[in-house]
Amino acid sequence: MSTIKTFVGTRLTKSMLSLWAILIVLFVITGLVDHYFFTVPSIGVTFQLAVPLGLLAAGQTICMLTGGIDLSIAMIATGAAFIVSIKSPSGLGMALLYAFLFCVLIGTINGLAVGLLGMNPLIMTLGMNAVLIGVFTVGITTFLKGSSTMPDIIIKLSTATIIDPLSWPLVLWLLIGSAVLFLLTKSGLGRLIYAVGDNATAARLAGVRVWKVQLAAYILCSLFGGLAGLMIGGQSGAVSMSLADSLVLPSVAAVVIGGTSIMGGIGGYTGSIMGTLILTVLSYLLATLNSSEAVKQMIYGSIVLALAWTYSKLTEKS
Amino acid sequence: MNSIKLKRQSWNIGIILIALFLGSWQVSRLPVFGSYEARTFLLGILPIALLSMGQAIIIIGGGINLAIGAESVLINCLAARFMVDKSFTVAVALTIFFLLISVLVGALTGLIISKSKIADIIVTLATSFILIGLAMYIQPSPGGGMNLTLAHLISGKDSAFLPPLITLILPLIVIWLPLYRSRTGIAMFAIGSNKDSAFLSGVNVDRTRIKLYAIGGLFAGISGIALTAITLSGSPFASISNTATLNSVAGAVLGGVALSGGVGGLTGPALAALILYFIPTILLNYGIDPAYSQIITGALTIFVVLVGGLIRNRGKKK
Amino acid sequence: MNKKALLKISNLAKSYGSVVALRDANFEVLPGEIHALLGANGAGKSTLVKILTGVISSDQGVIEVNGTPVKFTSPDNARKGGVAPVFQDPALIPDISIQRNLHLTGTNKNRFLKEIAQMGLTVDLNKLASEIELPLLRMIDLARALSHDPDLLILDEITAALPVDMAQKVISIMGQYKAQGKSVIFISHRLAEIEEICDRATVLRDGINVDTFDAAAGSEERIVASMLGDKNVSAKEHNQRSNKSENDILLKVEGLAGGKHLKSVSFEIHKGEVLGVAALEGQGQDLLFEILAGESKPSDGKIFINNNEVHFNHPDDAIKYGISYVPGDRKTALMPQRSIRENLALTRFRGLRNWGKINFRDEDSKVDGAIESLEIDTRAKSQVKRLSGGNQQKVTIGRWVTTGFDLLLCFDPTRGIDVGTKAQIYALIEKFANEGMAVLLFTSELREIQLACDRAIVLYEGKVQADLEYDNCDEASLLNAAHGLVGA
Amino acid sequence: TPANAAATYKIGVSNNWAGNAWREEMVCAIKAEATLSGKVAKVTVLSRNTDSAGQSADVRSLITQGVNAIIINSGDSSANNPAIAEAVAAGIKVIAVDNSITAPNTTLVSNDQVAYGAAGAEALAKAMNYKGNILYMRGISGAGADTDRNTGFRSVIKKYPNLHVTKEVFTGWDWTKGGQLANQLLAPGKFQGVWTSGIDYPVVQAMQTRLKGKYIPVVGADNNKFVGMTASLASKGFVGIIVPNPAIVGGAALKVAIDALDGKSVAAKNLLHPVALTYAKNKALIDSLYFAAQDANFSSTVALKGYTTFTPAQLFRCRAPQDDPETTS
Ligand SMILES: Nc1ncnc2c1ncn2[C@@H]1O[C@H](COP(=O)(O)OP(=O)(O)OP(=O)(O)O)[C@@H](O)[C@H]1O
Ligand SMILES: Nc1ncnc2c1ncn2[C@@H]1O[C@H](COP(=O)(O)OP(=O)(O)OP(=O)(O)O)[C@@H](O)[C@H]1O
Ligand SMILES: [Mg+2]
Ligand SMILES: [Mg+2]
Repeated sequence: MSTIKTFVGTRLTKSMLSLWAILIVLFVITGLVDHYFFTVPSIGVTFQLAVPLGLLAAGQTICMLTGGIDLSIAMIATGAAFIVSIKSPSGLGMALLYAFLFCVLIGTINGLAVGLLGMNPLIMTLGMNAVLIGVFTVGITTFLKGSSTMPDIIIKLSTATIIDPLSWPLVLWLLIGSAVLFLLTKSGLGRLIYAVGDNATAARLAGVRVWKVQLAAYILCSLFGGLAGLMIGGQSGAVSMSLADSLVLPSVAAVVIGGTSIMGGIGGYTGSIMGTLILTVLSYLLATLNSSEAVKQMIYGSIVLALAWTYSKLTEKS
Repeated sequence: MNSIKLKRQSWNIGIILIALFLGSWQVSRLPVFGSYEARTFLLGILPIALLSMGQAIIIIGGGINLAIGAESVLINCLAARFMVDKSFTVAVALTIFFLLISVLVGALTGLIISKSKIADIIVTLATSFILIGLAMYIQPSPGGGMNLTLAHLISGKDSAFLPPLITLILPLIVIWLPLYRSRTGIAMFAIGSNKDSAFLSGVNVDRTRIKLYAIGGLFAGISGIALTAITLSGSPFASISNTATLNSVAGAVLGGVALSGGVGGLTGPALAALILYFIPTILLNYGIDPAYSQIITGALTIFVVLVGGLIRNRGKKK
Repeated sequence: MNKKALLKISNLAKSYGSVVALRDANFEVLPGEIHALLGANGAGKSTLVKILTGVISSDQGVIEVNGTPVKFTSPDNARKGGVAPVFQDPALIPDISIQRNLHLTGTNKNRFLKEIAQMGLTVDLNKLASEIELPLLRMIDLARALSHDPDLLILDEITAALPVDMAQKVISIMGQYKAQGKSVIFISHRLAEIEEICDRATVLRDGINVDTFDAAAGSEERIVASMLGDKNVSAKEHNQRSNKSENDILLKVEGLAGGKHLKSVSFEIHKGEVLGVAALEGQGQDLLFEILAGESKPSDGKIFINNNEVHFNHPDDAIKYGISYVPGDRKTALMPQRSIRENLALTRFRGLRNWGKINFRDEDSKVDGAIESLEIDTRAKSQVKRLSGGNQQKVTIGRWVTTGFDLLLCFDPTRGIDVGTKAQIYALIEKFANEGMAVLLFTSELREIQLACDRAIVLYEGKVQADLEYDNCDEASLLNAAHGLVGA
Repeated sequence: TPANAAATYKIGVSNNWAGNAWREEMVCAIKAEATLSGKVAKVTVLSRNTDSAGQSADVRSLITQGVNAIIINSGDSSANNPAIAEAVAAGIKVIAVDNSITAPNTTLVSNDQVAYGAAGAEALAKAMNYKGNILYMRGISGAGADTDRNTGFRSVIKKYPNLHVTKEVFTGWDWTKGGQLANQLLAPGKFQGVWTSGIDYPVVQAMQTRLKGKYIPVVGADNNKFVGMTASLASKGFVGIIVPNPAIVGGAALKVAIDALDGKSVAAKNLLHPVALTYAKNKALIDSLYFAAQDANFSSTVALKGYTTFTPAQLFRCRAPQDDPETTS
């Protein structure tokens, strides 16, 4: 179908191939360094651990396609986990409802500020992040006191395998991933997300209420963030202030490595999925290396930079 | 003519008024206010003020440096590691050498951004990992020191508040003023304002960007040296660099630097650091959980950018 | 040709990736001559200017100034070598003052002020460039170039953004400049200007100089012929439709005011009518279009559609009433990185109701229909930014073909478009009118009014100065009214 | 208004890490003990997430407020030294709590971290029958306590040739990160024991899914949930090794501060000596350490002999002397 061709396009296919190549190379290197990595359960676990990053990247992809960015996503994730943790005694359903209401609330504030008030997304979400850190730091000794573990069901759902290497989180990712791909390539909102990121004035002149699109993008991003937060909480069994801290920068990096422009209007979730897998294998590789934390940091930074650079050169030429 | 200048200064005047208000509030809470207390203020704001100034230069040039905190931490660790137990002359020589390194690190960052054509945010996110890794490698655990004479020259001793004041103001006079007047200075505003026009006006965009990142790096370096003089120690922690980077962005933005580039100066960011310092201090002294200060700082940053944006947009309406 | 050439260009070539902008350009500029550089959009004129002034470097070729080969490495460098350009895109930095802009290019302030004064203009050097309106900004750009006392002045479409009076000023400045024995390369799509002032003209086509000749009056045909090559289609004669006056009134505007310039504008458009709008620069015509498109709000006045008063808060409201808007700057209407299809189909998703699954079958047929009826060249369809200017303009109009409309607001749709494409666009407008839709058309080239419109209004000092029937829409009458010389 | 007319001392507290249950409890212990001492008029707590420059500023801020003693939990062993030297010069007693500092003329009150590392390692070695692979989960690279614990841990492990540290990771003392690492690294047969720097219960939780309920010994601290798991999972073959790291060491620091202010001589180093507990040997003690109503990461040690006098209820109330007098009973 011509639509699919429009979206995949020769440009994307070429770069997608290079992403695959990078992933496979990293995969093989990791397997060579740590033989255990090539076992089926280990691959299953690696995929599982990629899911929270993949969810964060989904939200980040949507935001970045509109030309925005959400740096409050870590505290949104943390907040959702805190809320589920504190509310779970009154039933999981209620707890989830509260958590997602919280996500929608923050997403709405971010979205309205960016969309209606014209706030710079970087500052808006950084500011929001600071506000949320403050709120939860106060909360941890007051209204959130005692929220430090996750309900068992969530722990199961974020860790349980069905048959190796297939696990519940992976199934969830497959479902959500397909939904995001559908949204971006086959829905009207998807078209508008690209349109707003590429040229918001053009979109408005074409009759699009740009702020509604941005609002939708930030709410979706928040929801994905919250979901990721629950999954991180479930996978670690513990909730803490810095729950998703270490995933914010990777969530941006995964999207960029996957070919979505930080200026918006071009890219897609397929690339972000590849970026997520690459970064996950990379951090596994670094975790297996018996080098100091210092060296690991340097390697991580260098590789992310090299990947982004290679990718931008690859796409520039074609 | 005067009214135009006044309009452009109104931001700084506002900042000064707020800082004065908060300052007198804080002073009124103290049992005594003398030169010791003045020095306490100055030491509290010195590193972050310098960092905000460095960030401001880069933002005015249309970029952003999310590795500026890491640059400062790196120089802090280098200085603390190699200056401990050194004579005054050697320490001065080393200071100059390390400042050169900070210039080099900045220039290299600018070079990578220019050559790779990757967004600044992404490049500097990646380099922040590399630089922190380097800092951890150089100074694996907190410690080290600095020649005391030099430290006192930079940060004063007991009630000597002049040295830190000079450390704060000297870079403004020696680096910023000449820069602002020079062709490079205009070029800096030019590339931040409109890269294409700047190019057509004969500005070498890449070279100017590299210079800006180098000068931004220099400010980060001075901030790192000041930190060493204040703490007589090097602290290789990523959390420190992240907080410092976020504060530097907040400082620059509160100081009237437009994130879109091309607008702003360095006096504003220096003064804004004062505000960022007073808010938590005042709250702490009232026995209010200082986490609230994070909420206030975040909200204030959002608010200021919002108002600034509205004012600027109104000015631009035909 | 016994005079020694001031500038000689031989075998110049430049490619952007797979796009060949310049293939093999050769020509000479003599001392004391005004040399027109002509060509369809994308012929490579601006590319040539940029190479000449050291903004970009050529892939091959030689540039000689006064017989010695030169290679300028930057516009600065070129200015020092006696070549000063005014580029097609404004080159003043928006966020810094004019004074600092001058400093940036090493321009002498007093000299600059002298040039500005000679133009009969005044400039506050402390103002930011962004605080100054475009026409004045272009004149500042020109004065800055003149301040460097160049032997060769290069003006790339400087008149495109200028009102008639200012364009005239530029032409007289060129005349004076020539009188001093200096030379000018003048680029413009307004053929009348070429005939008025230029000595010789060189026509570029597909990056090759295809013709050079004396630009005397009446050389228009030769220019058009060589610009278009075998694409040559003579501009079609306008067929005046007869029955429009009996048609119902579609849109009526009463006492519309807004901004600095619009005071009280009233007029009406009938169904099936093309109403031209003529005005000098800065008469509020852009705001008028924006108000009718729902993009700006009027401070006073009423808008009626089919005799019902309407209020627009957002372009969407106007679209709901069947009003579509093609803005003057096509960059504001296009999503450069998206495909032709997505650009054409954009308006289909404006309501929340259409946020769901896309009906691809329906979209295919609408989009293909628009591409066909507008004859859009789809070779580079995956990203609109790779299309040529004319094709981009067609996409901005084509968007409304896919959705349908009652009234099309076209603001200077042919600005910077070559003759062939212009003819296509006017044919399209005529077709719309024949199908019963109305078109409100502003054009900065007055003689186009009679090519495309059934009737015209002229704006002056915030009011409709004249409402002219087709027969009275000749350039002279329009110009008189535009200067306020004829009472309404 | 102080509850007691004899109460004259003003105590300042500088804590560089907030939003952390352990540190909160530490601060509460200081407040509760100060209230009970009857000698303290006011406790000023400057507790926030901050870097060394920020903490130095806090210390100076306490100096300008005229406190008599400063209890500092320092984020950096030496970075606050200049500020601390100014405090000492102003005649203020400086007591470092939990994290040691290198500034001269100061007093340390802390767990013996070298002993902490060694005690857990010794008990773990025994539980592993002195052979097998250890997953070694440390705290923050470069932090003083982490370095000391590593010294203790290594000194024990190197005695046993058949024990191997096959994986060494840093949890950053973050519960979530610790849990994630455990989830990623634990696999059947890969390790025979885990040493954690107090990030314990998420590791046990990960075993339930990753090792399908086959438990291997884990060294943890006196965190409430870990204590509970040690007791409840003992019947399923889980060997939990508890090495207490009491948060109420803050109460001890307060006591030492008052002694110093009273002119009594105090030792430069006041160390608690942690002992490893297992359910097999210390069943009653471990059962008494579990507080069902408290948080998962509540530090369960609620009394330190010779140092603290508060009851658990007084600790939980977390009142400073200047707070509502009627509740200080
Ligand atoms: N930076 C660029 N990258 C890629 N292609 C370019 C670039 N600049 C120009 N081109 C292409 O080079 C060709 C010549 O462009 P140029 O701007 O010189 O045309 P022009 O004759 O000035 O047209 P116009 O009358 O529209 O100004 C066009 O096909 C254009 O699309
Ligand atoms: N960067 C590009 N990549 C692919 N195709 C391109 C690119 N730039 C231009 N083209 C194609 O080459 C053709 C010629 O482009 P050019 O800009 O020279 O058009 P033109 O003849 O000037 O047309 P117009 O009069 O409409 O401006 C266009 O149809 C365009 O689709
Ligand atoms: Mg073209
Ligand atoms: Mg051109």
